[in-house]
Amino acid sequence: MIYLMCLILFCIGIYCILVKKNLIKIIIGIGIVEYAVNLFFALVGYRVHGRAPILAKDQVVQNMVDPLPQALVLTAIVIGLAVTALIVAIAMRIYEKYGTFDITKIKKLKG
Amino acid sequence: MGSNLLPLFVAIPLGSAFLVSLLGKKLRGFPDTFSNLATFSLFTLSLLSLPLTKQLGTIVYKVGGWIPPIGICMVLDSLTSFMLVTINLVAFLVTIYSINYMEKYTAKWKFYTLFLLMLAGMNGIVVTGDMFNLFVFLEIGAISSYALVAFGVEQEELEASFKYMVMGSIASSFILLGIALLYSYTSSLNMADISRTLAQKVGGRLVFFVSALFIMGFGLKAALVPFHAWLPDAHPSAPAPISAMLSGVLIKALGVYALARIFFNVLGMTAKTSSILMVLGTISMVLGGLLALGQEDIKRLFAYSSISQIGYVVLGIGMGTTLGILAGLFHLFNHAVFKSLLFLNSGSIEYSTGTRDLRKMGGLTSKMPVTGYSCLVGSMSISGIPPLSGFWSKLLIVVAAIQAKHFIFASIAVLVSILTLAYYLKVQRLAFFGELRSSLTGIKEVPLTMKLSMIILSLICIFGGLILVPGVQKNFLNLATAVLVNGNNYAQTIFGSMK
Amino acid sequence: MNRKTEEPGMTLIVKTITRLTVGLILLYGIYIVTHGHLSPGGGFAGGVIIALSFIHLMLAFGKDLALKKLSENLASFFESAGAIMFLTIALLGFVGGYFFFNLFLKGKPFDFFSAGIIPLCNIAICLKVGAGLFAVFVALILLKITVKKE
Amino acid sequence: MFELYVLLLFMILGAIIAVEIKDLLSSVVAVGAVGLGLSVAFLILKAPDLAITQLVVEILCLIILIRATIKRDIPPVNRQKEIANAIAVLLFIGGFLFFAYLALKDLPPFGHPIMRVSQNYLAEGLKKTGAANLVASVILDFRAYDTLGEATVLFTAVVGVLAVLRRIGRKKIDETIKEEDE
Repeated sequence: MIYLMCLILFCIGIYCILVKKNLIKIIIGIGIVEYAVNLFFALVGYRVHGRAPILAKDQVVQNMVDPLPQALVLTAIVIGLAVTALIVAIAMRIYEKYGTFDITKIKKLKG
Repeated sequence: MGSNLLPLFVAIPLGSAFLVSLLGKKLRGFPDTFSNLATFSLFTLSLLSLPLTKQLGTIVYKVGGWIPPIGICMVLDSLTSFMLVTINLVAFLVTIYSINYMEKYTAKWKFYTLFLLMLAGMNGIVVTGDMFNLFVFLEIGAISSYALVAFGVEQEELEASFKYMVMGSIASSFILLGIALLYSYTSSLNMADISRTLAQKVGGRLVFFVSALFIMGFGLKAALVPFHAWLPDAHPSAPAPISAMLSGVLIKALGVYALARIFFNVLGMTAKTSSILMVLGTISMVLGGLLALGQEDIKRLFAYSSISQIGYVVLGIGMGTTLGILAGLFHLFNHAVFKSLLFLNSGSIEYSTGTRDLRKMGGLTSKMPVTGYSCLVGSMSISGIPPLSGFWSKLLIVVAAIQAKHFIFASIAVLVSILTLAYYLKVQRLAFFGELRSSLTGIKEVPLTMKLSMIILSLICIFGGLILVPGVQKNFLNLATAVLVNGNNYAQTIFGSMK
Repeated sequence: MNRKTEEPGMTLIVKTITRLTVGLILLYGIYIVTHGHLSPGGGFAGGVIIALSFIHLMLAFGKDLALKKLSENLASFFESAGAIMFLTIALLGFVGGYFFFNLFLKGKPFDFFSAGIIPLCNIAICLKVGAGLFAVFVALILLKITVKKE
Repeated sequence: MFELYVLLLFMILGAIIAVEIKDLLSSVVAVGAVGLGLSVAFLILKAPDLAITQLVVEILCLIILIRATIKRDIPPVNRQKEIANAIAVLLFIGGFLFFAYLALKDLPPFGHPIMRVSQNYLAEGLKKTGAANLVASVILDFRAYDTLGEATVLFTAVVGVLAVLRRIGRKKIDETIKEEDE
């Protein structure tokens, strides 16, 4: 079950986000989760013995992989990049203010 | 011609956001005037959409001219225009308020750019008829709100924003995973098409799993109780106009609307999901109320109260009966109005006195009459004092619960309403009545535009009950309710109106 | 990266290699963008590559030289301009009757000038992405971390 | 599809290393390896567009993350507090995977997608849009509205980063702030 392996990757990311107490580790966890979801989309669109969905001249092609999930993953990758950039910026500002990445030492808010 | 209205709901805020970021740095007054113009035109357009949906029924707009399962479509039905009116009304009043309030912060043009992008995200979510498109616009709304929460770049704000962002990212990935599973199962992304395909299949386990993913994902966005931890930090940390937007409409557009649309119209509402939603709603109601009671920070108190009120909305919608949904939607509208009013009040207090701590206030009404009385109206409305708007929607929720024989939920709703009254009385007593503190004798009432939007919002609170007058109710609420009640007809309506 | 040597940037070897490669990277990025409708790639990947070429320059030679080639204000101008261009293409579709209507001539398939709005969109996205990511990177580099230990 | 399984195993291992290793810089490098593995996986799955994009995005992410971690004195993480939390999360994950396993049985088997809608793209994509790259025809013509959203997300993030990195957020009373601090 290749889908299940992909979901295991997803769960490792979730575990990292929820358990680790370091800002950078949490960001890494978010990255892993994004990878897993993107991979899942690509797996969903794969077709056995399929070809890449790019046409060439003078060629009849029947068996192509699904182009739609690929388009969606492209969008999802960009969204992931945007999230990463913003969250790193915030983490760096937090480091600037507190002098640490350790979440247990960053507790101005009561929760 | 009428259907060309639809893309404008996204194109106007996007275009103005780009223009503000391009020109706003050089021209001083440009961001203010232009953003207000944009939100005003959006508000007018959303009002225009109301009679349009009444006349023409559901309007489907094919983006790029591609027929829906192939391309993306935008859908304008009554629920959509109801949400559009709510969102753009609050957004317009909040931009008026921001003209003066945001003088305290630097880089006003960045604020307006992010604000308009957030608005574009919310309008996009409401207007779209495509699963993945919903996700994309949800991310626009969410990412701009992450940045706006941290707009003050102080310690608490950055920390709250980080927490919000981590929770939001988890929610987004759950939602995206759910969409991937649904795509693989039905081979379609169009909501109507998915709903049509699901109706033909019998695959209980997958739909169940996807429902669980969506409840977790959108529940996080809506801050229902097991997933609420980010809200009490994020909402108070943002600048007051943004708190008003976040609590007033963002959690509803991203969370409640998306939940309602997906469960009623796409996946189909079952007894199981209905009871899950009702239980979650009730827990949110009680816990939010209890936690609010202990707060000393005025904005934190309002934030917990938001959780509690969202619980009411979800309880109402989760019941799935006609009256329940109607009451839920009505309460959604009312809450958008009075919660933004209350957050704007707290912003005014902070603007004048420089504190958010209730223990340091007192007797503010004598110095700031407009803020004081509008806050009184908002507080009484949210706690359900007749004849203000909040009373009617809460009454309807309780009646609907009794009608559906959920007596426990009904009695809890009544009790929480009393709880609500208790903590709002606390706000009134500590902040506005009593003796004026000596340290606060120098304060002044806030500038004109801030007063203006607070006055308008409190007027809506006072006369909000009039929405239940039969003529208005029929056009505004009943049609929107019908979209959800007849959820299973969604696919037929969409494909029917395309021909 | 905030090294205070007399000459900003890295060693001579890195600089020489950078001088040789940076043009190629830029060119490759432009190729990817303009052939997005024919071969793998497209505006987004190309835009990131172009941004990476400037970032490469910045890492090797220090921030002053890279900022001389593309200043922060110019980058944010390009970004907004790209975004507006994309939206304009979308709105131009109204002429054909629909938002995002592909109204230009489709051309002959496999030709360089084909596929209507797709190459134009690619260029708009490339401008936006390249300039935007460069602006982010510059902002992150210029942020002087001054830790206040309490 | 044997190579795909190996690659996924490699990615899972890389992810575990990234999560558990103490040194932050090594952790960032490990997650970079996972990202590059993903890029190769896209290539195997016949998605060259994604492979290119994932590769360049990975490089950019790595640069940004290394920029954030480099030259920071990071104390070793205190492990004892994590255990109770970790057990709860592991329980949740176990349940999640169990239900996922049940649900995944309903999906069409790997390698045989239904492709009801996307059949249209393959059949008519070239004729209707004129683009030989069908992925480009989907993202920029059939679903161009999504791409507008995507570009906006990135725009939002850029403005957000610039807003978050302002040196001064709030004005003091009657204080004017220079342009470059904004």
